[in-house]
Amino acid sequence: MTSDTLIQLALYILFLPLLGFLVLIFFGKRLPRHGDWLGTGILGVTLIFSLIILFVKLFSYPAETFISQFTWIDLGNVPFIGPISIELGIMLDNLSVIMLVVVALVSFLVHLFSIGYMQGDVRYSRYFAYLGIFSFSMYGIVVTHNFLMMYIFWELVGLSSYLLIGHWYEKKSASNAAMKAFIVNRIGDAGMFIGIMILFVTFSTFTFEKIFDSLAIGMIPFGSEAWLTAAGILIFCGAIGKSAQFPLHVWLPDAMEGPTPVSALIHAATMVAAGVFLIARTFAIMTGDALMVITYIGVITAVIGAIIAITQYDIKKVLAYSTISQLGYMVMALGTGAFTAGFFHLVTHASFKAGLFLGSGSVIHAMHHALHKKNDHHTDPQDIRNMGGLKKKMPITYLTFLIFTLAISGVPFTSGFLSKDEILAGTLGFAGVTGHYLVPLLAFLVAGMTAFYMFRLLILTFHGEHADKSRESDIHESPAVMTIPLIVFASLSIWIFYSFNPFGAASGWFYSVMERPLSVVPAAVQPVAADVFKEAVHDAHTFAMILSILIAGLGILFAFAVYHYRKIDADNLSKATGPLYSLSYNKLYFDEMYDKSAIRGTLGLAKISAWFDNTIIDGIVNGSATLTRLWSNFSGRFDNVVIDGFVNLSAYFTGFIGLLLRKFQTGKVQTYIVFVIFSIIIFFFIFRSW
Amino acid sequence: MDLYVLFFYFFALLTVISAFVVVFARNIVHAAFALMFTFFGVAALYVLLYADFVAVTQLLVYVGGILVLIIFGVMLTTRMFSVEMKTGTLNILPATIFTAILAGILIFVFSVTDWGVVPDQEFDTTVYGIGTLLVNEFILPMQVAGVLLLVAMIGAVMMAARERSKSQSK
Amino acid sequence: MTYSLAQIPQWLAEPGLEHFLVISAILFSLGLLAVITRRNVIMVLMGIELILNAANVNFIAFTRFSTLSLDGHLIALFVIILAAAEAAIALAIVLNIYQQFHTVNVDEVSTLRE
Amino acid sequence: MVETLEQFLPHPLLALFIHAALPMVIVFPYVLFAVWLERKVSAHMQDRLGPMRTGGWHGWSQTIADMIKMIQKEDIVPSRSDKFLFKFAPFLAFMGSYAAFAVIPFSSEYIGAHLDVGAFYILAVTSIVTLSILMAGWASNNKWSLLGAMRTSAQIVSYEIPTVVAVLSVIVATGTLNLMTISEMQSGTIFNWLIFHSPFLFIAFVLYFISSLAEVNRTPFDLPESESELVGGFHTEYSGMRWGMFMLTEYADMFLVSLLGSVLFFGGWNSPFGDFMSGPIWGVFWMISKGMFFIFVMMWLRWTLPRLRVDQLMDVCWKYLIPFAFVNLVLVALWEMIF
Repeated sequence: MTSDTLIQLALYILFLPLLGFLVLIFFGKRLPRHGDWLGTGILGVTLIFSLIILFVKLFSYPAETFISQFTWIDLGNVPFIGPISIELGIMLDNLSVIMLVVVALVSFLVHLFSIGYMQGDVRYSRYFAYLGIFSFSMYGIVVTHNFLMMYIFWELVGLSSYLLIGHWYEKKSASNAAMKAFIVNRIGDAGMFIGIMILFVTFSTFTFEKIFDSLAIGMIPFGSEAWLTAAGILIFCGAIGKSAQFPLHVWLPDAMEGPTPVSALIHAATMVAAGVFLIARTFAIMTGDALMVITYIGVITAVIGAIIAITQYDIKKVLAYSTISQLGYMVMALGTGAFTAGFFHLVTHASFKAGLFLGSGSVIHAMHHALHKKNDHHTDPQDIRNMGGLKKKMPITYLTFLIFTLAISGVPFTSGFLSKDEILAGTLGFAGVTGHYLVPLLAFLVAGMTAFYMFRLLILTFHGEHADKSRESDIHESPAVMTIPLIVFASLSIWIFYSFNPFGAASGWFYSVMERPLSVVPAAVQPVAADVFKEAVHDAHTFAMILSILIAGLGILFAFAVYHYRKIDADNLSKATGPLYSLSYNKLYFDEMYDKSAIRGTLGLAKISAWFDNTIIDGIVNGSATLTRLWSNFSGRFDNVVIDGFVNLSAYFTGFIGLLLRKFQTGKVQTYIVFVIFSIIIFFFIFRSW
Repeated sequence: MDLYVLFFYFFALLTVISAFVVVFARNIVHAAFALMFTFFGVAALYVLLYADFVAVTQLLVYVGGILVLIIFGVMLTTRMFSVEMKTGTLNILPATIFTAILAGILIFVFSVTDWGVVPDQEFDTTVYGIGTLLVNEFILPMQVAGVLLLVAMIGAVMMAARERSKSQSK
Repeated sequence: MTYSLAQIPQWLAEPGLEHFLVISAILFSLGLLAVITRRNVIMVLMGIELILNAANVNFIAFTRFSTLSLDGHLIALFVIILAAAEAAIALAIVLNIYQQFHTVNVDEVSTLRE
Repeated sequence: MVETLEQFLPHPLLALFIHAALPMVIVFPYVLFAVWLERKVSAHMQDRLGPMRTGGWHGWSQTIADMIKMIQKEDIVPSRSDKFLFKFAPFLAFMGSYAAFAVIPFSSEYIGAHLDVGAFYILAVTSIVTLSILMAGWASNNKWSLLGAMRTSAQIVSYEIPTVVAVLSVIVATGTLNLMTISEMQSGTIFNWLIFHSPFLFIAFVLYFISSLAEVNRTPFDLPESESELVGGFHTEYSGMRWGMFMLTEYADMFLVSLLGSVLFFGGWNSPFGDFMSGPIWGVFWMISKGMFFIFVMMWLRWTLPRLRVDQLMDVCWKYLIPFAFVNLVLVALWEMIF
């Protein structure tokens, strides 16, 4: 199979979902079964294609990058700027082919799950259409070879996320959440756009390769490394928005108003990972300072997410904050330079987090049906206090959920252990080289908290007794179309798929194909060099592994002690921690903070400017008006006597002329045309050259 | 070359005479049908100028589109079932003198100016060249023209629809 | 293939750029005449079409007799496109005017005057 | 071919005229035959025999006799009609239709005018027929005629859009507007014909065939001349040879769209069997047989399908054919890009 075939397959992968979207949006309701088979089938095909691409690329051309491009706009040699040509094209390297499979796999399984979950929804076909356009845009982000297309697709995923969060737009909270997600993302995207434009103004191109090459030979924006750092951070702003990093993480928990499979697909596995993908893509242009900013943003996000997740009761909210925390983890890993580990965690996290969401979807589905049967519309089907004891009723869901929980907690023999372990080793190595010991400290803390809150969730949902005995009999396991994706995801959460050695991913295939890209920034602002970093990581590896197992075990034990065996009373615990607990329960007051600061700030600013307008500007105006009035009283007298004499005279004169000219102003278009042509003839004679 | 001359004068006369008929015909329908011959003659002149694609476009758009529209307009806005379709004129005499002077000036200017003629600009085929130019240098005008046509279409439909709804409500 | 064209003057026997320009000048003047003398809006419209055709003849003629390459053809094409758009809009307006005033004479549609 | 003629004839103009008149040799006998065929086909479809007496074998000279009768008829011009336009319209109609035959490649050796914009030219020049119909309808000074004429022209102008787009699909696939080149590209066996080129070109052919039916006012799109509603449409007032000219135009138009369809989709003058039965003379044979086949299909449809209502007619065009045609055009282009 040649590179042309691969590029062609990639094009099919890119455009088939778009075709599906078009068909479904226009004819969806007329198709049998409202076209769910079409969307799912197309995603199945793209999954097969992307697997083919993955295997061919990794086995036959592991070191090559395939690019297929064409010139879209060629402005030629623009004065003062130089040649500008904008190319569109696609690029297949190891990063993008792995990401393609992740997106295709999660998307396909979520489609499959949705057939069960969304059954009977009012906008069933439109839901699948939106999933299609989401897949299209996500594939676009993955395979593009330039910033422009990336930005376009970036906005498109934002749009599809907006559409899908607001899928049940009759619910006020859903439409509000959709708007919130859109607006918050816009803030980040504005930064990303400025960053891209800084690069475009400097290099006159959007293509990654060309920018990297130009940087490598010493061209930097506006001749200053600080601008390069700024560009890096601004592009990272896009990732902050899309990957829900601090301080723009507030939209993600609200986005859980969308259908649960959507949360699994977009807000857990793929779209939010796009930010991480963006950092990986642009890793080569990140300066040391930019990476430091990225590291700390990631750490803060990880800690915040974990703290909030501990006290939430809504099953999806817990998972949402856990997603934020894990995304912070990945961003932190990339920031520290543990490039492969960060991206590896993206891949493993995609499967187990999507699985967790789908599992929660399965639980909510069952709860919802049980409540529905009893005509109970007050009990929240998503609140884990209303669950418990589902272990016996939903064995498959429980088992898969357990595997996912183990994976996310970083228990050995799971995929999550492999990647998390590498990240922790990376942070230790980073701290060893740079001295920033706060980073690994917090990272380990987060690991422990993750284990704790995930098992808290598992225990409260599945173990113990059900909260309401009367509805227990109505709860059933979900249909096969929903459990099969869970099983697939669960099997993908086992270590064997990534590395044959359950205690070290470095020997697996993933590490052999994902190399940290060479930094192209000037030597003065380079991040920690890859080989120095690798050395440090290697030294810290065993220590990190043992410590992480210990911490995860501690977290799990603590969770069992509190919630399963009830050795420690949860209520007392929350009372004991008092303010800390309410801080966490209220999500660190971020929304309130934004309300008080950003929104009130804007309103306050508006009030201040209104006051300024009313008092100062109007005062000046009124003052000058008073002055003018005094002056005009005087000049009025002058006017009446002297000026009016002239004016009346000229008025008579004008009137006389007007009487003459009125003849020409007939109101007929044709007369005007004659005048126009007549004037042209006169000009003709004035400017004649013969 | 001699056939060329013959054809040139034939079509030039056709164009000019039918244009005269357009302007001076009392009956507006006659004017409209004379306009067809003008368009036809102009298309033939294009052919004589090696502009086959433009000539065919002229036929397709002007004769097949615009003229049909105009005739529809005439038939919808004039008393229909009567051959008498005279149209009034305004200030015919001064206007004629004025335009005659204008024509004289134009013809004079055209004949005295040294145009720097390059006689051997003969195109074998223009279709390929026009197509290539349209998607390269003229891509922006083409897109704008497309948008313009869309806007015009929507505008025309809107106006016609408003007219219909108004007449229905009456 | 020989004709006795000897008695015909040279400028008449060989149609060149000027001949086409003269035709376009005549077309232009006639179009203008129609625009300024006719009361019927549709006649005015026909006059405008004549003027546009005159312009197009110029473009094509200059393309043929100068080094304009094919740009003249393209401009002529755009003029034709514009004419199509213009005719559609203009006739929609004319139909609306007819609906409103029951006449299509430009001098009688004068509500805006005064 | 014009050069060959010039060698034998005293004057180049004469050669031009003869060259231009050659399609007449095909078109006139064809019309006579087609009218007879139409009567026979309709008769057999209704389980009767049709004209049997004139001429002997199956009434073969019936149309010739009809034609002679028509020429002899009184030339009636209504007194309140616009005389000049009334007399002129039939000739203009036939002119528009005949002009289009100039670019039809009847065989590999004969084409009236070897134009680079042939396909486009046919679409453009047939619009003259629309105008002549309007002219006839208006000049008759009869409300049936005028209504019929306006219906016809509205119909033809509307259906021109899907036709053009369907033809464009072929042009996108072949990359040329020259009908001769398009024919040459399809030489070889039947599988080289453009209709088998891609599935979307097949759809394009279906679109082309439907909209060309409407363009030549054949059933089920024959509203403009629906006898039961409009007496006779735009030619209500016409009689004798002028009416005959309109009939001639109508049949010539049918022939034209059939020939264009066979050039664009069915290989033109190419033999379906590769080299077997191919050559310039066989080319004429194949061309005309393909054309006649489509004409037979049109007659068949006429006695199979009921007529559409006028709003349905416009619905079919604007709501179905045009969107489908455009989507199909994009798909054809994509197909060409990918394969």
